[in-house]
Amino acid sequence: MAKRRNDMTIRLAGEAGQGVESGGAGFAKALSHGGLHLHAFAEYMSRIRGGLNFFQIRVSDHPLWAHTEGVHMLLAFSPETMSQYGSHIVPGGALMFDDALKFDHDAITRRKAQLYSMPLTKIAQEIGGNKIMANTCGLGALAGIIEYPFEFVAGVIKQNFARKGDAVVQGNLKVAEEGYRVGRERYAASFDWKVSPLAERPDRMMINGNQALAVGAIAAGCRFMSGYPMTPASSVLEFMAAQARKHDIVVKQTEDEIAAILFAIGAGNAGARAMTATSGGGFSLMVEALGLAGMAEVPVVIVEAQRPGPSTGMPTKTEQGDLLFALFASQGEFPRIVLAPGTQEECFHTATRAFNLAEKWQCPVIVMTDFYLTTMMRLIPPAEFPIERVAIDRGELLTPEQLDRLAEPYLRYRDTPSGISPRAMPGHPKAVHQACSDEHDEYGHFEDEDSANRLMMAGKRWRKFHNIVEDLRGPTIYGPEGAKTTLMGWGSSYGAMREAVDILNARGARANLLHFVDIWPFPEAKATPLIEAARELVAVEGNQSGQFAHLVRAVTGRRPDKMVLRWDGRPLSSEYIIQRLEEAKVHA
Amino acid sequence: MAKRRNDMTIRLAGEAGQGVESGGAGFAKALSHGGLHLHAFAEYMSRIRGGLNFFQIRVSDHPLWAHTEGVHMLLAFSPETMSQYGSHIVPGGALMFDDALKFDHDAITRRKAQLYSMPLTKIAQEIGGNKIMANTCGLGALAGIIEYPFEFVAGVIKQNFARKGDAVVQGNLKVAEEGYRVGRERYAASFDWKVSPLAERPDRMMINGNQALAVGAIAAGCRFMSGYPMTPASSVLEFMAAQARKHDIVVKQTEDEIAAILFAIGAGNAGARAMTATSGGGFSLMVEALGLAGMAEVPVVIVEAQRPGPSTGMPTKTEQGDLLFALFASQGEFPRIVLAPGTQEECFHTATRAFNLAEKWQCPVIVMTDFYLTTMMRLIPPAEFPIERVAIDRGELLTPEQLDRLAEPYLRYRDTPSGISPRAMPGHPKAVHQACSDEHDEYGHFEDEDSANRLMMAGKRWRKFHNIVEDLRGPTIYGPEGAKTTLMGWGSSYGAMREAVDILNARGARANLLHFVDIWPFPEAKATPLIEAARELVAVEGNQSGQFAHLVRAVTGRRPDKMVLRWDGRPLSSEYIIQRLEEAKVHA
Amino acid sequence: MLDVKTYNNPIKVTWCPGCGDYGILNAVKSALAQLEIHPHEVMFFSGIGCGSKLPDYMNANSFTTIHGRALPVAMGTKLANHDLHVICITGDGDGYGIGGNHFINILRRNPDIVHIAENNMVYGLTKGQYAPTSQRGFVASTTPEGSIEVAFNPLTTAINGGATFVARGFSGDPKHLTKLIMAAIQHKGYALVDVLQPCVIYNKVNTYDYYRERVYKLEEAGHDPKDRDTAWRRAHEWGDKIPIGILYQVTGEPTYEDQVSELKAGPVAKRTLQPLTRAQADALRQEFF
Amino acid sequence: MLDVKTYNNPIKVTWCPGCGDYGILNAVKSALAQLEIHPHEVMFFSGIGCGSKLPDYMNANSFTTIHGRALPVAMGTKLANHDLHVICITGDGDGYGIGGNHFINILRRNPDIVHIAENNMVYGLTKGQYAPTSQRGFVASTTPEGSIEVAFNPLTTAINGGATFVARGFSGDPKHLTKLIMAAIQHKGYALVDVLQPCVIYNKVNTYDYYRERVYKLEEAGHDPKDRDTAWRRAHEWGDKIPIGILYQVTGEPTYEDQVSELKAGPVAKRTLQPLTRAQADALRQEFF
Ligand SMILES: Cc1ncc(C[n+]2csc(CCOP(=O)(O)OP(=O)(O)O)c2C)c(N)n1
Ligand SMILES: Cc1ncc(C[n+]2csc(CCOP(=O)(O)OP(=O)(O)O)c2C)c(N)n1
Ligand code: SF4
Ligand code: SF4
Ligand SMILES: [Mg+2]
Ligand SMILES: [Mg+2]
Repeated sequence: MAKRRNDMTIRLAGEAGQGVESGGAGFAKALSHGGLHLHAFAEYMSRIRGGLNFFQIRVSDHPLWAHTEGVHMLLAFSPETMSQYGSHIVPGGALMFDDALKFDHDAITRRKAQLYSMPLTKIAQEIGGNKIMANTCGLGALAGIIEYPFEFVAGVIKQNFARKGDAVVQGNLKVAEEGYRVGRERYAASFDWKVSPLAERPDRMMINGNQALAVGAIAAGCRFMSGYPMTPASSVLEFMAAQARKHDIVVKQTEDEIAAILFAIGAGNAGARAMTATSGGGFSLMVEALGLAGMAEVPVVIVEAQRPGPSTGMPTKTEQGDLLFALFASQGEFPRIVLAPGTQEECFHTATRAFNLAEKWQCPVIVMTDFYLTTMMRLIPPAEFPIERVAIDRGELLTPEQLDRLAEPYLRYRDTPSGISPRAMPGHPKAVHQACSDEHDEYGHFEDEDSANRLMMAGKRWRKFHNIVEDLRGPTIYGPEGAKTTLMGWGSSYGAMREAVDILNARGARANLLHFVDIWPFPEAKATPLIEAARELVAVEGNQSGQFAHLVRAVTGRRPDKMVLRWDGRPLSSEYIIQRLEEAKVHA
Repeated sequence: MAKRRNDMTIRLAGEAGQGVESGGAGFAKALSHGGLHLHAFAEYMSRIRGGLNFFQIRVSDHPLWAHTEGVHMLLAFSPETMSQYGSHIVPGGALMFDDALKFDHDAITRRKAQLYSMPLTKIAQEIGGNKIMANTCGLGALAGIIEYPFEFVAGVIKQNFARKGDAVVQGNLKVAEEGYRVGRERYAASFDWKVSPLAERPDRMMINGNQALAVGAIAAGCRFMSGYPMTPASSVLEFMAAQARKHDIVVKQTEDEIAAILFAIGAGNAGARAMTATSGGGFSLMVEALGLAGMAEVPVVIVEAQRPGPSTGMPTKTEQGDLLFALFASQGEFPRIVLAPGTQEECFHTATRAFNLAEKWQCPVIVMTDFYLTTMMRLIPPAEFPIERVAIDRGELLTPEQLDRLAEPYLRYRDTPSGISPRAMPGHPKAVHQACSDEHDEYGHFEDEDSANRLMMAGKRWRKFHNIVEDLRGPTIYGPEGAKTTLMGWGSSYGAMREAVDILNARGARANLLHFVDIWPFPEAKATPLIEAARELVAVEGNQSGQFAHLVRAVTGRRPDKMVLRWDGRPLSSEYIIQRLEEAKVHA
Repeated sequence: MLDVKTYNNPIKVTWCPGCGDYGILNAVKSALAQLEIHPHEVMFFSGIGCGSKLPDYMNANSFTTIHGRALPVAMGTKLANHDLHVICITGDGDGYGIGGNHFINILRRNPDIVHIAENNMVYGLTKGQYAPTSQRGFVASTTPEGSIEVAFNPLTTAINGGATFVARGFSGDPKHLTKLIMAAIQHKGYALVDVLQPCVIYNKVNTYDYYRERVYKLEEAGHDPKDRDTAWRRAHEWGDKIPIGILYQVTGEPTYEDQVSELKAGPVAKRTLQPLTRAQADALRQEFF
Repeated sequence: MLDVKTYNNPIKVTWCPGCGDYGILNAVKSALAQLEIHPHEVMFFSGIGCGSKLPDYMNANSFTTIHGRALPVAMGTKLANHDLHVICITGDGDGYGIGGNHFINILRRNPDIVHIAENNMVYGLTKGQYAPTSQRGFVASTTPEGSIEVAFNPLTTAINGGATFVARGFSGDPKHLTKLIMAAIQHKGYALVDVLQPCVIYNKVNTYDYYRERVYKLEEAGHDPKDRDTAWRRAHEWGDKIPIGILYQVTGEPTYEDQVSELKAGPVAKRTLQPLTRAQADALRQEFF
């Protein structure tokens, strides 16, 4: 079989604490330095040590949008990885393992995977003097087998171990080199997938969804973040905490999620761009305060990183199961904006838009992500993150100078045609600022009786809701017009849908996709014609009931012809979509 | 103008603390003793003293289902009532007031209402020796003017003041009598509306929605209620507390609503029928625990008494604004049941059904009411509350005897065709009981990794959700088949819709209605044909966006042709519906 | 001193005649006037309840939040703009009951925030249910046989939890209360003023007379507010003698804001927002190479 | 004494090697065995966190609830069926942080519930953020410059709030811990056992060694657990010497369940459900005539 170049998936797998993630990240860096495109994602368990984790790298010479399900090389750090992941190895692929580990070899070979036994610990011990370097050895061997030049591995080792001193660097280098040599010698010939550096090797950023969101928030001038740890949202808070000093952002871990959103609302009302991030369980606790932000018209950005529910559910798995919850959470009716980016680039831009929209419309903005999107990484050109050129639009926030010139008494909730009331930061002598969770008059005083006042204030909020939609975008279209099949999805499924569309079109089965980032208020005018034009409409969602499909039908009346749903905690992939498409019966 | 008999609305209005409600209730009792049918409701402010409150009684010789907007007699205890409520008096109607109060008479007479000035305080002082009896005097005068026999007023005075001693009874009797005499003498001739006792005077219960719900809960064997005060739900907790001793119900006011629902979940899981009651704000705080009940499969009944939102909103007004919130609250997807009774009778039966459904399907059941339904009263034959004959169905709750005979190890989450896992109360030696908020295996142990287990457990819950619908009811139909116009509503709007249908049909404008108590899972099979058959479908809802209409469209595809919505904090009424129907444009 | 009328607004007060909240409103206004704090320099935060309506009756910045949640919203504002004087007004159900977790956490943080609790030992606005501060045995609509819980003691809890200023006032003695509120505002750090506030409608136990017979002033009793153990023991006194005044005060502890490095250059809410510089942007991107 | 294996189940424990939670699990099993409480007679409640997985590793009734909410679910169960022994297992973030309000309220109620808190002074399961019990200055992912809050002291808080039994154990001394847990189970009323539980991954300050050098046993130091003031002062001790053992215990206080009239006739969960009698139904309807 001819060698296949620059198109493979490598998975490192082992127990938590065995260095699966750091090893994987190091190898990914080595590949990236060779100009290759990467997609990486990890799966881990809700425990700190032991169990079963993996880090998976897909490598290619063209941009990648999603992972694929088949694995070409599985580098196994523990025996359990074999029973769990052996079946993921494609025919002809290989399992590499330390010969010190005991495996059920038969099970593997039965699946037509090759078995690459390597003396990793032995080399680490003998050459490096420390068996801790077995991982390094494995990565060296990996490079050897796929014939990826050693210099890139060496470069990363130098970079990563630099602060541990020269001895450590040299030790690891030697171990990696020996691993490289042995791996190549023994198995390079029998292994069909190869990776070689490209001629062009531009710098690209290796970034996941949470990081991209946080970078977007910082770029947008976020000045305040409060949160409470919850997988998979915690790393937003942690990244912001790490960056806080540099960008003068107040970052606060609070006693719970109720306090987290309320701190942010307090800061937002005071004039600081403010956000919080959580997952579904924490969002559940934020629901009452969400309505407060709606009623008091406070700009605040809430990141809702979904994971499979209900309740505690599957903390380290993925799902898109909270959409309808986010749309309707909290008592009563009030303007809110719900956005669901699908890629790292969109995470960045959605974060900056979220702050602008929140301040312009003076309402809560919910950014929905999920475990997969928040943790998966892609290599992306830095130009996609134009941090220094983001537009900052604070809407009708009155400047001190405007306030100085104020002629009439300041009305926090002035009734206006747009529904937007010019906003003063509290603290200016001309504008005493009263905000209120009770129904109120234009000033902000309690007025929870009068029918006419109610109609005015509810009408004002309603107008905002209807006007917001003009600032929102219709779906992204990818693929040929007038396709036979149109995949329709939202949020993190973008990559899998896009790759599925490419595959289908390559097979001649004309397909395209509609991907929604801007979900609520539903961009009806922009979306409906596209939805109606779809010949076979397929809803693709990471949940059990087809929540977005529900929304689309409620608004447009159109029912998808098929549904491709996934709710086993695993991310959608192009393979999954195509397989289900083929199986799918017409949705009853 | 000819006198109109037994068809009028009386409103008592004044400040909180002026005895509006007690006076009104007393007068209602006097009318009820004459065999008349009544509907009564109150409007009050979110304050304890002062402000503007009213208590309104509609009286008739046939059963009543709702209030009407026009007032025939306004008994005013404070000047403000005049400016606020004067416009509610129908032409020819009257405003009665104590001549000691100052009114803007012109404004009233301009509206063609009559002004009945009465020396209430003076009579109270002179005849009764205490001006506190002015209210009694006013009620006497009222009876005199509508020529309702004095004996019924006297009867209630004797009953109500009995425990204050004979002197108080006699004083009030004399004052009422003098009021009666003067009122009749001065104004009976000019007032067109009269009330006389009917021949049949069966005992009827004067009961509001919260009371009917609580009675239903007690009848159903509710053994545990926890709650946190919130208008308009508090009186459920208070009624249960008052009844606790008699029926051995543990009633607990907790530190907040989070604890309230969690106490109930703990009790429900332990085997006691358990409930909690709150309004939207408190329900917001219960959202996380709702998902726990869904995941752990714990039966619990949650009463959600709506009031206008968002946020604190209008605490003592009414709205149906929390429907979609209740349907989708909490992260992830799990079975829940949402029911929305429309009358006191339905409150009673819905409460008993709620407990049965919760135990049968082992899931949370949400009963949605609203301020109007919870506080409005009707006179209802006791046979409508067959407390001693309710069916109690605990579903697959294993008895100790069944458990004694258990052969296999007990599996709390056994996978079954129905999705229901036979339930053991914790405490039996054969059935160690483990419940879990994390995804779990059949035993109840954490299993938040395995894909196959996830599909089994999510599938089991999903089957429950789909099977529940067989126990749910389609809409009530009222009015002629094949009507030109079909009103469609849910919950508390039943009465107003029903009376609107009667009026429309009386006018020859063939109308009927579809009223939903059982909302979720949406009883698609039973409802869709009826919805599709409607010629002109009109959604009638007490909210701004048409939430039930959204749901109906999402499920059936049918969009209502018109919407009659109300969101000014006031209840729907037949007049409002008919007026809007005439104005309503086709819903865009 | 400013004119007290500076803080008046045209809103009609809706409290019952005789309610203890009137005395608190007057004391708050008087304290601000004496300290010459202008309406725009101060911001009030309250929850929901009778007492929480207080900010609505004042001409000053305010945010009436949701039931039980004044403290975290106030914290967010203080951390965004520490130039504002921040005063929280909570009921007892509101601030100590449903808001209990925020209460015990603000104690540990010592922000420069004043917290005035209108402690009527009952739920007023919802018509008379028992509260966490209700005395054991208190009969109310949800406790027809009397409460069977130990009453929540906000003062011992505050002292225990790390508060740097803990006082109790009585709304029947507004002059004394005014002084306490002034001291609380002047204290650098979290300052709790728990106020014995008769609810003339729903609390027939803890009335004006009840308190008038029992309260005594700590400053007249030679109490040393610097000693935590003494203060804690004193804060348990309830019954024939009820202390009012400053129970505990420790000065010199850093406030929360003082310790946040990001606030050294001034309130974050006041920074002009502009895109990062090229250098900053590059540094941020650099994290991902 | 029962065989400790009675409480074993086949579930694989997922704690890190060396985690302090192992010692607690063993102590719990051993205490139950010595007290001859069978798996079906006891019910465990936990929240979410590393420590909260404990009930999953035992053969006994349990309810793993949501993060921070074990106590109120346990209360509901206890009030529905007080025949069950109820034991709550919480983490420090779980039980004292997000669950803080339930904690201060259970103290006032004195149900016959045992509360074992696995206090590792860090958030374990979410990978090492600071916790309310973290020492001031604790550096973690969300506090890169160190925590600037006063650490939450569960023991003083419990004593202050009305707890009738307050103890501290150390998971590095499982024998001593077993005795404390037995005493807690035998105590009639709410009993807190706060356990110093090293998290070997995320807390590099409060390690086994840290504690071994510092802990001393109260019973060996002549401590009198009956005196609340002494106990409260002692509970502040932290630093060179850290007390373990029973800090405070008062007996004879009625439990919450004892005071609920409706429970006099036995657990409500065990009553057979049947429709009300005609007489009862009539009496209920009578309320509305
Ligand atoms: C989440 C939530 N639960 C309940 C309520 C209803 N509620 C309004 S005020 C109040 C309690 C009032 O008592 P307190 O805080 O002591 O204030 P007071 O009225 O006595 O001044 C309650 C329970 C609410 N508004 N929000
Ligand atoms: C409402 C909610 N917020 C956050 C989380 C995420 N979470 C899980 S465990 C945990 C904290 C763990 O710390 P601790 O309670 O101290 O237990 P430990 O893991 O240290 O034993 C958090 C924040 C959650 N599950 N639910
Ligand atoms: S009910 Fe009580 S607290 Fe509320 S306003 Fe009236 S007296 Fe004051
Ligand atoms: S992270 Fe810490 S607390 Fe959690 S299992 Fe590991 S050692 Fe124990
Ligand atoms: Mg109160
Ligand atoms: Mg911990």
